[in-house]
Amino acid sequence: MRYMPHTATERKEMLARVGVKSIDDLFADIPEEARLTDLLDLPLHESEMVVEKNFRTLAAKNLSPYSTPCFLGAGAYQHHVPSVADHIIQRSEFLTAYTPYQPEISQGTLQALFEFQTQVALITGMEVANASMYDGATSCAEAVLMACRVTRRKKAVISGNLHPHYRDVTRTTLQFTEFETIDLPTAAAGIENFDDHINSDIACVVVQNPDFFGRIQDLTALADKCHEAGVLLVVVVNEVVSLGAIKSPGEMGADIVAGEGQSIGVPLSYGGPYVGLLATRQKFVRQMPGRLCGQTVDQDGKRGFVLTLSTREQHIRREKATSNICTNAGLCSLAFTIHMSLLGEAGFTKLASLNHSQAVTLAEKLEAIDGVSLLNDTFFNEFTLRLPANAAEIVEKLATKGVLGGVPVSRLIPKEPDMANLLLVAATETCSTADMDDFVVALKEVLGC
Amino acid sequence: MRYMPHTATERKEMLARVGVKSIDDLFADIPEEARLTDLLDLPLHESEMVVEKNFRTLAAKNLSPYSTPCFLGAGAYQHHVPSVADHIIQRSEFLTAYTPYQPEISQGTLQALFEFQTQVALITGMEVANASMYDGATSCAEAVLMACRVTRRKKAVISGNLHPHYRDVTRTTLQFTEFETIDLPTAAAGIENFDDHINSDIACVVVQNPDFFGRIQDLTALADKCHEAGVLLVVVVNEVVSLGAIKSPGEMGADIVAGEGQSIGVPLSYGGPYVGLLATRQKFVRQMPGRLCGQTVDQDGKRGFVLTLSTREQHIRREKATSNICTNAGLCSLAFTIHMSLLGEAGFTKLASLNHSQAVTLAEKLEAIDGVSLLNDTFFNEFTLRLPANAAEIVEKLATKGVLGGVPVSRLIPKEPDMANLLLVAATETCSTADMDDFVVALKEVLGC
Amino acid sequence: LETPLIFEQGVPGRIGVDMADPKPVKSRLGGLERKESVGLPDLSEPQVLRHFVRLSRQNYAIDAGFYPLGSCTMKHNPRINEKVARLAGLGDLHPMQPTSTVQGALELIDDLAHWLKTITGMPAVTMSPAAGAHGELCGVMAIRAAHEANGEVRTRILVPESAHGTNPATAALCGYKVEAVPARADGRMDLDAFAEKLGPDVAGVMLTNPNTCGLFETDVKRIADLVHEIGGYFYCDGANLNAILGRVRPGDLGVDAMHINLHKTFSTPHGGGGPGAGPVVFSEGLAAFAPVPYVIQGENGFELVEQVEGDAAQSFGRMKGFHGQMGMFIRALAYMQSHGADGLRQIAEDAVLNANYIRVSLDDKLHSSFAGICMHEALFDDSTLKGTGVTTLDLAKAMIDEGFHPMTMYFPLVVHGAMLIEPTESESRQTLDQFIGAMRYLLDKATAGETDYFLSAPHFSPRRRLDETGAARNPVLRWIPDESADANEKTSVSAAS
Amino acid sequence: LETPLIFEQGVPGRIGVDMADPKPVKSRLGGLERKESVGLPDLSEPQVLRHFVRLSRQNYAIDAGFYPLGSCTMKHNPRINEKVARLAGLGDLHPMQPTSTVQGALELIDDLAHWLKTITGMPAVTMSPAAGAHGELCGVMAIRAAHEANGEVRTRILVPESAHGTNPATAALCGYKVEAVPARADGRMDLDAFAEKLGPDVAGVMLTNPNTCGLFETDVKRIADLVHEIGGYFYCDGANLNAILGRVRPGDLGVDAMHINLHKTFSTPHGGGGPGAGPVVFSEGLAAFAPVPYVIQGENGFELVEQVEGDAAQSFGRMKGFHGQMGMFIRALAYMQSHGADGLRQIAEDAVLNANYIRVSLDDKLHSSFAGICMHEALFDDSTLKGTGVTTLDLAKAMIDEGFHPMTMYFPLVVHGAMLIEPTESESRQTLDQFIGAMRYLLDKATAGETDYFLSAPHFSPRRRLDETGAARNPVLRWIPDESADANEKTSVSAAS
Repeated sequence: MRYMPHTATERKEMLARVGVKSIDDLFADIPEEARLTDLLDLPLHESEMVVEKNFRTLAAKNLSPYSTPCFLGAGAYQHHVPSVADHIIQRSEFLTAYTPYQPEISQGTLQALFEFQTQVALITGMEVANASMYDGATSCAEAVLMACRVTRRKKAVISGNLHPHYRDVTRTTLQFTEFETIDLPTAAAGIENFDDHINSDIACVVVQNPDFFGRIQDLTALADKCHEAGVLLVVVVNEVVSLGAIKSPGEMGADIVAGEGQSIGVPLSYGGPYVGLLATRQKFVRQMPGRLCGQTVDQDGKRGFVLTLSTREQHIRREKATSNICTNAGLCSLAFTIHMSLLGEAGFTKLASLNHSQAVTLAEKLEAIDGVSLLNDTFFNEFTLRLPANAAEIVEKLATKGVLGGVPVSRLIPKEPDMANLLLVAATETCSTADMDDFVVALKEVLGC
Repeated sequence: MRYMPHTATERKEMLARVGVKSIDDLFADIPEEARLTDLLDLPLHESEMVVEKNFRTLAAKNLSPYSTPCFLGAGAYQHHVPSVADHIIQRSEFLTAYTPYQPEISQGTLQALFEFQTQVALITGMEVANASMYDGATSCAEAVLMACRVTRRKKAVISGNLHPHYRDVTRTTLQFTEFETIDLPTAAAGIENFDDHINSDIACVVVQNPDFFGRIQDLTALADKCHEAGVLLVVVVNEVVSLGAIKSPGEMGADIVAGEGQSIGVPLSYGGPYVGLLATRQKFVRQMPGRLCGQTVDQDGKRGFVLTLSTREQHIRREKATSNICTNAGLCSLAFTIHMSLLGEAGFTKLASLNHSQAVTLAEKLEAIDGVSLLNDTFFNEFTLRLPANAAEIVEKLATKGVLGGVPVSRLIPKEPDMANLLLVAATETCSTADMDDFVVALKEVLGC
Repeated sequence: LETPLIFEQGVPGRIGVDMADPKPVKSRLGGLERKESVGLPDLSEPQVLRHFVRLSRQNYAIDAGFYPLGSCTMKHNPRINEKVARLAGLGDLHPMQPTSTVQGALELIDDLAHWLKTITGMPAVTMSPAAGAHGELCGVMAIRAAHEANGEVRTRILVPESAHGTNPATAALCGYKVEAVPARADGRMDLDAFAEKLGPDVAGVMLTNPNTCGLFETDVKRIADLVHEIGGYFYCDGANLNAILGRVRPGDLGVDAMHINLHKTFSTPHGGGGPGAGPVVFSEGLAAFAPVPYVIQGENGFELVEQVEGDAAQSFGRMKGFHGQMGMFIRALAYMQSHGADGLRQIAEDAVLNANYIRVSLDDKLHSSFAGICMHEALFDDSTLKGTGVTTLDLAKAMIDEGFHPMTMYFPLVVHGAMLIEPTESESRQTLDQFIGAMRYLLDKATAGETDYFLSAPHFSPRRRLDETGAARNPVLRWIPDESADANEKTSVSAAS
Repeated sequence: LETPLIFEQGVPGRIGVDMADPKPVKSRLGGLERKESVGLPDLSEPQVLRHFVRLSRQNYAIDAGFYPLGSCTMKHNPRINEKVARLAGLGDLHPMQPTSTVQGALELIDDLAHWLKTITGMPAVTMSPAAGAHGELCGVMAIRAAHEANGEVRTRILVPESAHGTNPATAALCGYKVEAVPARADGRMDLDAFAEKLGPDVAGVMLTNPNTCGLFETDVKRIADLVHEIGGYFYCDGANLNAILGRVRPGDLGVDAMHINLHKTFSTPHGGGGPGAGPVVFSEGLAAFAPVPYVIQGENGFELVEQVEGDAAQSFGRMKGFHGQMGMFIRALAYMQSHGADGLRQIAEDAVLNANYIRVSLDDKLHSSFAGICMHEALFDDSTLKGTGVTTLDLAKAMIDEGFHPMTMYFPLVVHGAMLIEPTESESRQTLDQFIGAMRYLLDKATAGETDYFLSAPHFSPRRRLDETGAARNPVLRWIPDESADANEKTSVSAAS
């Protein structure tokens, strides 16, 4: 087998050196009755050629959004990832390295993490960021746990317009802890009022911007109200490109920002792996979960980087750790860092403008269809349509016409009749005018107008 | 533009440092009447995203042999290239290095070339090989030139069953030199007899094995005859995998082996770039064209490698060089070296057996069709069928059924009525039994039986 | 040439990504335009490419050499896995596509689930968890959910001393009090101490098997029986599954839940720290409590259950956005298909053979912490170094100069100055011999009194020893613009002007 | 750790590629089975991967740093070009597919041809040649074919002294006697000497423009006129086309044939020595003699003319198997589309600006061989080093220690101890400043008498200076099994036993 170098002769010689007669002797500690004698009931090994064919066959059973007009969002966005990013993350030295526990021979990974942390802090308008989380939803849950630790309070108020997966993950994560969530009802139609929920029992308010439906809000007043009551404001950003166009959470007064970084550098990959962002104020850093990379010097006085503040972490603190997390989204964060480096100030802000202009263009075209209206006045690159019929059914019909025409809200918020006709539609730099026109034509056909 | 770093400000400052007023001043040496003032009549620059789309659109207009049963050969063969090979040749250090003129910082390229030379010598059964040529056809032409220099004779006898492109390239290359080719007629049906053409005027006899039609020959007697007359035997190998199954040219007495290495490591890529192989006896090495990498030591006594015997080459010898070639097929030869290293002795010989068994299996299936017969008794992984109708027309009809069913001989040897019904068919490890059966069914349908 | 930070290389006005100019439209941003500059540096594409290529060259990696980090399973990462993960129609699918358009993706997940269940001998699996620790959380949550569904309140969970730190951290997140169980002299969990701690308030045990000392817990079935007797569950940390593939199925040992690190056992690349993936297999008793989403076969092909309701009503919730680490699933399945039933068993055999080969080849120079056969990793303590002034850390740093990545140090905590060496099955005997030779050479040097050599190691790495204490005392976690002005100045000083 | 040869690492019985077992069949090999062993080493996939990764780390590359090799145009190689060259439906097409199944491929070739013709202002192009030198051969063959078609026998071809060695080598292959034309004091070809050598037996002139001194041949139109007057053709070596893209079209200067190095001007990667691609553009007068194959637009789409007959009857023949370096065409066209008309012009401007920036930043320390503005490369001689005991070679080797690839040395031959520096347009001013700083530092060091430092350079490279004389005197061109036995022994000595 191609991945294992030993020959039969070598195995024999090595067993002799070990001082045992057969390979079975090495597994003698396994209870006899549980030892497997036969092979598992699975196929035998395959050549690389056959494995590749198998996956091509599976791929052929899917509709690639690359080859068809695609307007899907709802927390994952189709963007063009520069080829340089994918090339670099495949370099052996990044791909096949472990967590940089030996900093002398891991400066590549470490410096990239330091650059990632800085980029995340800059775009969110915060002071510091960690070296990434699993994804946006888990980052949101960790932000809430962190807020509880920082404030030593036990309740978190969760906006009804937070992405349902983020709500669910946060609730699930907290359910067996001493902390609890107060989940506000979905408020598709309007701006939520948190006033009644802000008091000295509350650790934090969690709000998404733009919200799940795409609406943009100024959170400055909310932040002030929170701070008056010693409550932290956790802002969730689920389309990170929006930060190039919209006032940053930091500027609005956020205490913690939890975000999904997939849009920058990371392929859609049917939902994962993605890269969670977590940024906060310097003063909260010792309550932060996840890895942190810090700057230092080596014994020759040269600048270098190390993983730091590990006394927060599980391998030192064990049950008293800030989190049980011991991995990050290494390669995805690297891809993010490379893509963001390519964009730079000029590119990041231009990409955001371009996304906005694409979405406005599409919204105008769709609004013009009879019976279709826009739920939200403000949006970045994603908005919610109110359709004259069941959105999920329409989406299925659009798919048969080769158009991936948005996400029915009911897929994420089921069993609420108000939501049945709502459709989330996103437009990024990847849609052409022809794609938009295909969508309009297909939607008109499906709606019979 | 993303590939050019200068900003407008930098350009201005740099022009000032240079001491000119405008960029136009740097182009003042161009005759005024020829200077372009307007942009060329070509599109403006495009984003990476659009460029990628453009090429996807072009690709969609082709039928990928990867996605359909494919039995094409005639000098280029579909094989599975291990992913490791393509991964390594994309590593920056191999991809973006120049010819290794500074050996101290080019040992990666140089050692790989030394390994390539050794592998080529081993598989061909020859003493030495060079660091690769453009492709098999040009390698063949260079082999003939080399034979003329070695023997100081001026005529080369070319087998009629040499791949027509190789014949054409050799004739074209020699046409304006003091050397000439004697082109024997195609002998599809039988073994050629060179006896009448071997004499003391002749520099070399060039013969392909397996020949263009797929026939395998023992060249030992021919080699003896050549050597008696001071004639060199040049053996052309155009499916290099065959060397894992068939007696090597070296063992048969070849003096020079010219080959096409595409089958090992190199994608089909619509015909290029490929990798020409050239191997010979040690004593002829100073008459060899192309680059050579040699072993030496550095000033600390460590083994190292350098380009050597460059006194043969154009940059030293200018018009007296052995060839005008100054590039090789660097990355392709690297891919070859990697793939061959992965195969090793066991894999290379097994791959050859597998190819032969595939071809025999297919031949048996096709022979069984009414009106279809096999032209040649012996073959490796490619054979010639005699069809009951025009082969070119049948191939077109097969293509409409999604089967790439071989190469009509008339495409390479046109206007010869004898050839009209001949079809070259290859089968490698990439064909499945289902592919073969699809072919049989489609061919029967097309032949109406 | 040193590699400055990317922030120290920008010049405003450069661009590294071309794109169309935005069409002028009526803004719908509601007046909330960002007016502050972001502060990102502007670079061209070649600069960015070169920057990260140079950075990469400061890293050690499996592809460059032997990486025997114990408990991390640093094995060969096949390139075909990277290739198939990027196929059009797999790597580019949107998670919210109608399931009718992603039948191949769902089939793939279902297929991987089948492999994992067959390998472990367990009836159910959840694909949600993003990493090993996330998988632990998933498993323990299911345990707590099961107890709660049963109307029981249990408060304690038992964890051996030698466990990964994630185990207690996970239990704490599920509201359990963690109780450590000591090890016996033979490196296994002390069965008597364990039995003593058991009681009706014990939710379960978290046991790593093979354990972090590289040993198979010989009493595992007894442990399972004991915990089951008091109504608790047996959580097995599957970090070391590599050692037993095809030789024993955790399901046959009484395991109720176990996470599988796809990035260890099934070789999805570690990527400098992630992403990982940690599917969890469950016994019948826990299966109903698994988180959403999961794939089922319906009338019209594969379907996704995404909400806690109906069939999934007992589910303890959702752990992650969307449907798990699909990119890792693809790689892991390609790896499994490449090995097959025969190859999986061979993995375990060669991994264990290699570890024992290292053990016997070093045990005259180093002290094996526990006698006898080990599984996939060999554990030594630092008694050989006693009195030399050389610590485990110093020895590890000296290995860097020999061209190797050091072994895991100071873990597990139950051994003094632990050195945990895991060679994996993909290393050749020649490489093992080189490593053994280098270790022996250094151990001789240390015992011969060449202490200074070790204290100043490594000598030939991109950086020498770094001031980690300083980094933690005064954390600098991001680049600060002011410092860059200095750095830029330094750059221009070294250049002509 | 040193990297042994792949041949020194094998153990019989390993396999690096799995494949199906051959079905037993009746052999059709005619009794000619290979019985000798081939002699290849057997390795596993991870061993091979690691071997070549390690080898690669001994290379310098553009991606790792500045590579100012004069006349080689070492510019940024975009990764998108590599990506599109590997698309299914492009990278995997068989050259003998029916043309009906490769219309996209033929369209691509036709499109690239259009770009090349427009850029050069020439009416025809052949895509066959595999490299620059191959393109030269193609161009000069067309010239000879044209003369012959005209019933003329011409015997001489004129080539400036400063030409690339390939020019005379090419002319010789076409049966021409090569006559060198000297340069003037300003670095251009001596027009008077040229005119004097002209005559009815002159087939043409081969001129590089911009020339290898980095200068534009100001008399180019006069040269063209003169050679045309005597019925000869003007072959232009297009190696330096990068400098004039969008600023002047060779067709407007009277050029009859010119090869274009796609791997220089259009950035298909150099790949450690290839593959290249050298399409040749032709004037009306030479177009009919171009080699087969070529693409035409027919009734049913694009067609390939593959034989010398019919319309192609005047073709001088075929230069290469199949249809040219398709893989390189894809990359070059992606590069052109990425730049567009505006970007192509910017390439020339920035390339020339960068070269002049280097020229003026060094000309107080080094002697510019020729006064005034240069094009895309700056040429210096070694007069500064006179009496220091440091040669151009020594200086170049010392640059390696500074982290740079050396400039081209001792070429062109017309300058003593030449140093030819070509920065290309993709390098930033910061990089140029670093390079200039390093050069100035070393030149100061050399003139300060630190000769020994240079004679022993490089100090920090994977190898120090290599014995090239020894290599040529006793050529060892392949690994010999006997030596490997020793090497293996050495390996095992260093390991434990």
